[in-house]
Amino acid sequence: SGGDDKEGNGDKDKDAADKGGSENKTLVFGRGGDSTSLDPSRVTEGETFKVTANLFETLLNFGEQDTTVQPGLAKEYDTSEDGLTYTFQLEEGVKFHDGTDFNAEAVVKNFERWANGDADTFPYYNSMFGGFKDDEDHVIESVKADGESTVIITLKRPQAPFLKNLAMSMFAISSPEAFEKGDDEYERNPVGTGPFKFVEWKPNETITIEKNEEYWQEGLPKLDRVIFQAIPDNSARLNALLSGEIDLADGINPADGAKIEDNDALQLFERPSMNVGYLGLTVTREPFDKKEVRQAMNYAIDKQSIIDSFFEGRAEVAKNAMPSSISGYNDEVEAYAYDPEKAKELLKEAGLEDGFEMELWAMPVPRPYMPDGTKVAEAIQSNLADVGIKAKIVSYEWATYLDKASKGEADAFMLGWTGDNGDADNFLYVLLDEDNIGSNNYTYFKNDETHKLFLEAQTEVDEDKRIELYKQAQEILHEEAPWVPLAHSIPLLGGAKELTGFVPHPTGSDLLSNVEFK
Amino acid sequence: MNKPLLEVEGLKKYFPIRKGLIGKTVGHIKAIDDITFHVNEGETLGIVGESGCGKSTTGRTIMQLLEPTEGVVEFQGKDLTKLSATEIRSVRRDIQMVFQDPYASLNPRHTIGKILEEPLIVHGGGSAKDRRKKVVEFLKIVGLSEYHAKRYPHQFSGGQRQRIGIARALMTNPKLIIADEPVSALDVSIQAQVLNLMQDLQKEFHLTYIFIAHDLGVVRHISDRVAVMYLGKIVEITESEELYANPLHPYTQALLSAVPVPDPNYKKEQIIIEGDMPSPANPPSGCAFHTRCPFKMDVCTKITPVLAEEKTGHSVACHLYTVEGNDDIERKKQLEGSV
Amino acid sequence: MSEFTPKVDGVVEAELEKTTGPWREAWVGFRKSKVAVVGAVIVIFFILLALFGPLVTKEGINEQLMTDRLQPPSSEYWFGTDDFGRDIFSRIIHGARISLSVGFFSVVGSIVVGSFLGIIAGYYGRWIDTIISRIFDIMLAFPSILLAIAIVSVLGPSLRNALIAIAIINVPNFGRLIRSKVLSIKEDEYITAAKAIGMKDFRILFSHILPNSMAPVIVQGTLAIATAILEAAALGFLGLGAEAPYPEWGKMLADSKDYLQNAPWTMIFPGLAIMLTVLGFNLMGDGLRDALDPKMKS
Amino acid sequence: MNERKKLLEVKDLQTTFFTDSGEIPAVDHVDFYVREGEVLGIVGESGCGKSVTSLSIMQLVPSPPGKITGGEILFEGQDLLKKTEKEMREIRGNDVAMIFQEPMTSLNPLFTIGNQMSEAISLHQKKWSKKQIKERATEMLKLVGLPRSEEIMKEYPHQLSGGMRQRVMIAMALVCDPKVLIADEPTTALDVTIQAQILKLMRELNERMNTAILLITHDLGVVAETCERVVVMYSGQVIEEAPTKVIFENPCHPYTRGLIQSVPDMRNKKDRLYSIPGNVPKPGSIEQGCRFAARCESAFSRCRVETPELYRNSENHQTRCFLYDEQQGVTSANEQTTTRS
Amino acid sequence: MFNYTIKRLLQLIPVLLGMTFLVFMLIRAIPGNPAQVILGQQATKEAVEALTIKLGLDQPWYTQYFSYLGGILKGDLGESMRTRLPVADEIWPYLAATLELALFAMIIAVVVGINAGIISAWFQNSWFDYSAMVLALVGVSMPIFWLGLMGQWAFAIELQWLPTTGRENVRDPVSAITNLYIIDTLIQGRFDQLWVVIKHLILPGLALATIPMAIIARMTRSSMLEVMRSDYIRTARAKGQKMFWVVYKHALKNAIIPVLTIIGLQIGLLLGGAILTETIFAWPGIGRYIYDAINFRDYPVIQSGILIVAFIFVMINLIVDLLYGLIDPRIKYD
Ligand SMILES: Nc1ncnc2c1ncn2[C@@H]1O[C@H](COP(=O)(O)OP(=O)(O)OP(=O)(O)O)[C@@H](O)[C@H]1O
Ligand SMILES: Nc1ncnc2c1ncn2[C@@H]1O[C@H](COP(=O)(O)OP(=O)(O)OP(=O)(O)O)[C@@H](O)[C@H]1O
Ligand SMILES: [Mg+2]
Ligand SMILES: [Mg+2]
Repeated sequence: SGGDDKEGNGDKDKDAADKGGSENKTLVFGRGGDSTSLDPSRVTEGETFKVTANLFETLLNFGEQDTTVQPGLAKEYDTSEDGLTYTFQLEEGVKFHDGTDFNAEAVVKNFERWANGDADTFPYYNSMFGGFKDDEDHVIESVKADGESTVIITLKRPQAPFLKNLAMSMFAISSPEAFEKGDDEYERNPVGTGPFKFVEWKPNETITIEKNEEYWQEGLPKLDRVIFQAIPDNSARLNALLSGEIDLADGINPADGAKIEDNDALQLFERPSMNVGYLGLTVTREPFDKKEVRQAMNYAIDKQSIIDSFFEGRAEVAKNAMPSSISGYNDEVEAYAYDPEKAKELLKEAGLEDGFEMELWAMPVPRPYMPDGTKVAEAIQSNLADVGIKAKIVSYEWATYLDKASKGEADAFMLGWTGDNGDADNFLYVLLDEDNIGSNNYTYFKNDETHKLFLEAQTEVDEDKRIELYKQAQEILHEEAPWVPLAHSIPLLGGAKELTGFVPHPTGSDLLSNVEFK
Repeated sequence: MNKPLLEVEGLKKYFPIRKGLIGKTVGHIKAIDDITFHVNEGETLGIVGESGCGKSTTGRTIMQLLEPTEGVVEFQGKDLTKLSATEIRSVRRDIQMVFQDPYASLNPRHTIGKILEEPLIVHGGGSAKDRRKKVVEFLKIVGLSEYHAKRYPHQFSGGQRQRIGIARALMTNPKLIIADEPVSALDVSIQAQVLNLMQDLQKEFHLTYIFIAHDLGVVRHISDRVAVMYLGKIVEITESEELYANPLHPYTQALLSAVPVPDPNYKKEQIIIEGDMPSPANPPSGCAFHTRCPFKMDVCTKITPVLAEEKTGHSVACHLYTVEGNDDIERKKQLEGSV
Repeated sequence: MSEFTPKVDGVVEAELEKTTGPWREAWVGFRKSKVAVVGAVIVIFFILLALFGPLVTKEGINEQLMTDRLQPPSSEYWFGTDDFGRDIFSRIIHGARISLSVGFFSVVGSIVVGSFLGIIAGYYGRWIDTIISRIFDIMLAFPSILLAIAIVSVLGPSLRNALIAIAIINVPNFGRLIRSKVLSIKEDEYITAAKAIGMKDFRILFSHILPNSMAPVIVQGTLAIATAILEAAALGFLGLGAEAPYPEWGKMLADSKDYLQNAPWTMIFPGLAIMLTVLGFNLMGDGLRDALDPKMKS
Repeated sequence: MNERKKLLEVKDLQTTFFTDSGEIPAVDHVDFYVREGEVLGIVGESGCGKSVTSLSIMQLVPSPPGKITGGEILFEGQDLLKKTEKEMREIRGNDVAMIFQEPMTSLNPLFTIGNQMSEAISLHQKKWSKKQIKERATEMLKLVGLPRSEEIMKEYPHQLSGGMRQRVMIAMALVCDPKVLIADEPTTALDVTIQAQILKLMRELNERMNTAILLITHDLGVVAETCERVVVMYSGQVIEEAPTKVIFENPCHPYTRGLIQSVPDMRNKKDRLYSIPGNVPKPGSIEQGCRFAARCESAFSRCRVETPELYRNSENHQTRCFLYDEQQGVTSANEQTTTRS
Repeated sequence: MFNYTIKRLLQLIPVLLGMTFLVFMLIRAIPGNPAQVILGQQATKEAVEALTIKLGLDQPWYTQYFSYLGGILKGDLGESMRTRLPVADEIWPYLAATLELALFAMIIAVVVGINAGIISAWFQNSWFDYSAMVLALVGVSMPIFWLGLMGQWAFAIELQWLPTTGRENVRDPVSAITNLYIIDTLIQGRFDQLWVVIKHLILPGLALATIPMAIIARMTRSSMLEVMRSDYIRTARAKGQKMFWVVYKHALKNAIIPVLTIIGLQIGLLLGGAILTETIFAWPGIGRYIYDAINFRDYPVIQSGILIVAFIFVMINLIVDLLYGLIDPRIKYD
């Protein structure tokens, strides 16, 4: 492993493994939190998927570093003209970790399990497929097996991102044998078809998975074991990486990026950005009900300087509500420049030439899209002061923060979003449509035009047309300026120099089957 | 002398012994158990007895600092046990106390001036100027000077502190002063100063004293009458001359003989009684002294002797002088021989 | 009767000490203890810093100068700069005001509330004592940092709320201290003496019991300021303390945690500032204890 | 009687406390001796240095702040002050034993009586078996008149009354047959009836075992009843020394006289007690002249300037008063006698 | 003694009841819906509503309180809202981790603290006394997280003597039996692992031990000084006893009671109060567990977690009180 491992001096096996370098087949992956469950369909939280992505497989996969749809457990798939019928050709000879066969029947049983659930058991199924079996908005008409290895899914109405949804980690296929024993039991004893098998879970400490010898893809995985270790504190995690106790660490502070780059024993990984960090302006609150004021805010904030200082340059300046990697991104939108004079002018237009006082809500916790909320808030505060806006920084404990913000209690709040499936809908509609007021549309922004565009795009099967719709919407959003989009950050990971084959995925769940130590 | 200033009758003070979950009372410490005596105006009643026999409790119960379990404390014709809290506070201007430990009884954070002024404030004694004048006056009376008023208790010697304690007791012109071992913390040479002062003040202010002590010499010196206590009871009470010349109770006799006399030539017969005083929580049956008494009779273990006048003005509680005890005449004779 | 001059046997003036009250005496004792004086000097230094420091430092402690980020200590920036390019030296000086006020006001708050409850419990006893004591028990059994976190979570994180939370968690400590002090003083002879001259309960409470129970409270209070500063720093570290951009020391530590390796000065100086201040109060508290409370003397 | 050897001799002993508020010469050039089998009394008022003297002999003066700053303590001719701590340990409890004023606090409350007794024995009888030690302890408890000594061995100090505890202390002190027993106010905290028991016990033990006793007290009555010879201390100094009878019949130092007269006598009531004016000065507070001068009715000019020595006014009687200074004393002694009477 | 214990246990009931009530009201006063937190930022409104109802959070508070209380009385600590596991099953590994760390820290603190205090008192005003007491003061004056981070930096990163985080070498994990790893490794005879486990304990243990150690040292010192002045110490010396035994036998036993009280209180504090240390050293302990539960509004975990910590705290104090009785024969419990 990286660094010279000081512990377990008495342990000969491990010493040998360490010295041999290439013989080390155990990866210790340090991360910020523990998983809440190992049944991906039941949770919404990313730490779980980091593990389950390696235990389970989905019918379709994302691309190695993007969110294009690729074959997965389904080696081929076919969409009907009207976008209502999907046919999947499954891989054959695949077995679950418990030895049962993976086949069309198993897929059907998985879908039935989800469709029969409720919103709190399978929250993602609910939000991605519009509800459950008897719900009106439920998109899926039926899931049927056609022989051993063909599955046909029929929809009630076209859903543009349907295939992308299927590639999401939460719709991984589990062994029906295993989950039929009960949902709660299954959470701690996951059985999938993935390259690794579950071994042990020490809560808040480690989750250990080991090589699935029977894995259907030849030669994979390359590692024998992966241990996910929870180290909540970013600095502590970095320390553990530096001392070689862990081989791979995510959530590296931008500030520490250079240090890892300079370290001969380590290498730095950049995760492709699929997020947005923004300053939301609650449009129902004075004076942010005035477009001029919102635009003025956009002019007043020096995004580049913030990115240079607190993202250490490892982010892209945001001008839209979604990152450029997502199809539908409108690059023609002209970003608001950093122009305090212009901001002042706009304020004057709005009748606020003397500026005003406001609360600026700062995130209390680091998130991939916003490594240090309070510091960015401080920088913004200083920017705003330059144009005469007196911002008082306010912070709440995270859950309270979300709760209060979602109730529209904040003047301006910092927040962000990491995409689930790399679809524009998953950004624009979720975050800025009136349907999501009270939930993820914290700004209470409401616009008939965009609403219409979003709904249309949801069912539009023609990719080019969809892109056009989203581009239009982005123009409007830019003009209306419910947000000050700040940055699309590039989350950093650090790893041992010897590590190869590790490709960070934009969704945050990394498949480790190709990883090995040189 | 005419009407007694203070009459105590059948006074009892039991302290409950609590135990268990809810503090159930499982027994009593009979600190004082049915005592009766009186104090005449202008006299000094000495109370002697060994540690823990109930002397202080007696003093405090009379003052109503402790609520008596039973009995009557009649002061100037008023039964103090029946008064309300406010009434008692006003009675306290007439009954004052001097404490054993002069240091502990003075608030270390108050100046002497403040300490002496306090009783006047409490009992509404005139303007601030008058009060200060009176404080100075009394400081001089007890042999201190005006400038002492600004000082704090720890800056005085033991004897001086006790004078302050006495001055405080005098501030309200009381009639009765209960002095609870006022000199036992003092050295002999200082003790003499304080005793002299107390005697002088008594004459000057027509004070009545209840003087509690365990030193028989001191009690003899200052008292007109003496009560001897043993285990919560008065076992003998009489004029002090009479008591020292002619003690009747075996306990008194033993007590007197135990006091060392500062004269190497004086040879006395020593009656050394064995053992310790029993616990007031669990007093012996019958006469409480029978466990240590050299003249123990059968009757002593069964019947509690009552305090009765044996001679004029000389009461004793002992079966040697009761009808029950008279049976054993020989014993009595033997006793007479030995006295 | 003022004529009366007793034959008080020719009093020879004993060597009386100079007119010194117990407080003055304590002060003299305090001055003699080197440790205490060192503590007091540190504390006074920080108090002066808090009062006048901001007048002499660079203006605009919150002014950001991104071009001067994370500068090491130099003649321009004595303690270097932080990640906003702000002068750490000036911020620490301003932070003194925050830390000292949090320490001081939270402790005063707990003393006031704690004394009130403690006196009532100690003096009146019975059921009211039982109730108050049980409440103290409950609060003491509650892990204090968790309690503080919970309170701050309820009120929302801010300096004022951190102060309130710290005050609340310290209430039972003072309450118990006062209660036990009242219980023991209640038995003192001078209280009996006060009762014997016919003094009312209320007056006894305020004129005798309270002043005499103050010494340990002052000692405990000084030490509690030290703890309160640490607690505030801990809350600041958890992001539950002062709001940005206040230069609260604990928050400064938390903010610079990531720079421990590239810019250690950002962590070392606020840490030292906390340690020194707290040390000052602890030293002073120790000295005060020796001076005010001879029984606890070590 | 005078043939008896001097067993313990204190010569020019000085013990000083170095406190924040200055040096306190608590024991200031003190001389006295104890003969074999003798009971010597030291009397004096509170704070005059009695305890410090006795602790100095044992070398148990709390240090800091106390320190023996000069003099000699000869025990059987050897200077104890020159011994090492280890040698002193051999002597403590073995040759010289001590009991203290407070029976309530002088026993360790957390160990049984038996444990504490056995400790005292085993420290000096290293070869003894457990059984022997226990037998000896029980025997000693019986000797000091404690009934049920077997059971008491197993009890804790708080289960005993004050008198019993003081007996245990005495038993513990005598357990190694010491040659000298130092008793520092052994009965002050006890009631008179108990005091009488304890004093009787001590007299008996002195007679039976011929242990020399240094009895420290402030009670003249106790001295009169118990001691052969008396040393009177005042403010850190010995001011008079003589056989008991002599002291009471012919007290020479004005302080001793005052002391004897100020005790209220139980046998006959005086109208008014004699009282010495003023207070006992703290050692070290009077820098010049005789320490008693300020309170002394016979004081004359020299007393306030010069410091008197111990003057021998008869074969076995010494007094620290200029009235007995041979050189100039006679006249002033006469002068004094006239003023007094 | 037995009765006393029963009495004390009965007295615990109102305290613990009050505790549950306090915690219950307090956490519900924190804004934020647990359902929302559990489901996360990405969740839809319906999902949140469904979960709210399922968790019974729509009920009036008293219904919720009494049903929780009813559960407690039946020995049911509830079920974590987040992980859906019974708290009773889930909590032990966390508790064990904290217990192990806290006990390790306390052993260091007690052994070093008591001895430093004794020696300081014995040689009062010596250089040892001064330096020990100044060190102790510095110890209580340091922000613990600062000390922890500095220690991690110095000993784990720069010197590489000790591991930075965690309880074990995750590459060679201890198979948990009791979850107290020292015991587990001993049972299994894995002495190599035992050494690793101890190495992991050292840094967080020391960080945690600093304050109690300092407090214990100071308390021991002042208690010893007081005892050393007492008459029975003089008696022991007058017997000819060696100073060492006078100090360690006669004085220590008498001086230990206030120290025990402090030790009891400190163990209690460490159990629930080690959040910062647990965070910095990634120690999967109960403080962190409850802290996370606060962030997740996982009511049953907060309630039961705090209840258990409080219960242990009062039990430790009860044990300390009972210990007094063993040490001091004058203390009688009845
Ligand atoms: N407040 C109290 N609660 C319980 N018992 C008490 C209380 N006050 C006194 N006693 C008990 O009552 C008995 C008599 O006590 P008291 O103080 O009156 O004795 P005393 O004769 O004054 O003794 P001393 O000479 O020691 O002052 C003692 O056994 C004592 O233990
Ligand atoms: N530990 C100490 N520190 C400072 N001064 C002390 C100490 N111990 C004794 N002294 C001083 O030494 C003087 C003599 O004290 P000592 O205890 O010998 O008096 P004593 O004659 O035994 O009095 P008592 O009758 O009260 O026991 C006192 O005046 C006291 O001030
Ligand atoms: Mg009394
Ligand atoms: Mg003495």
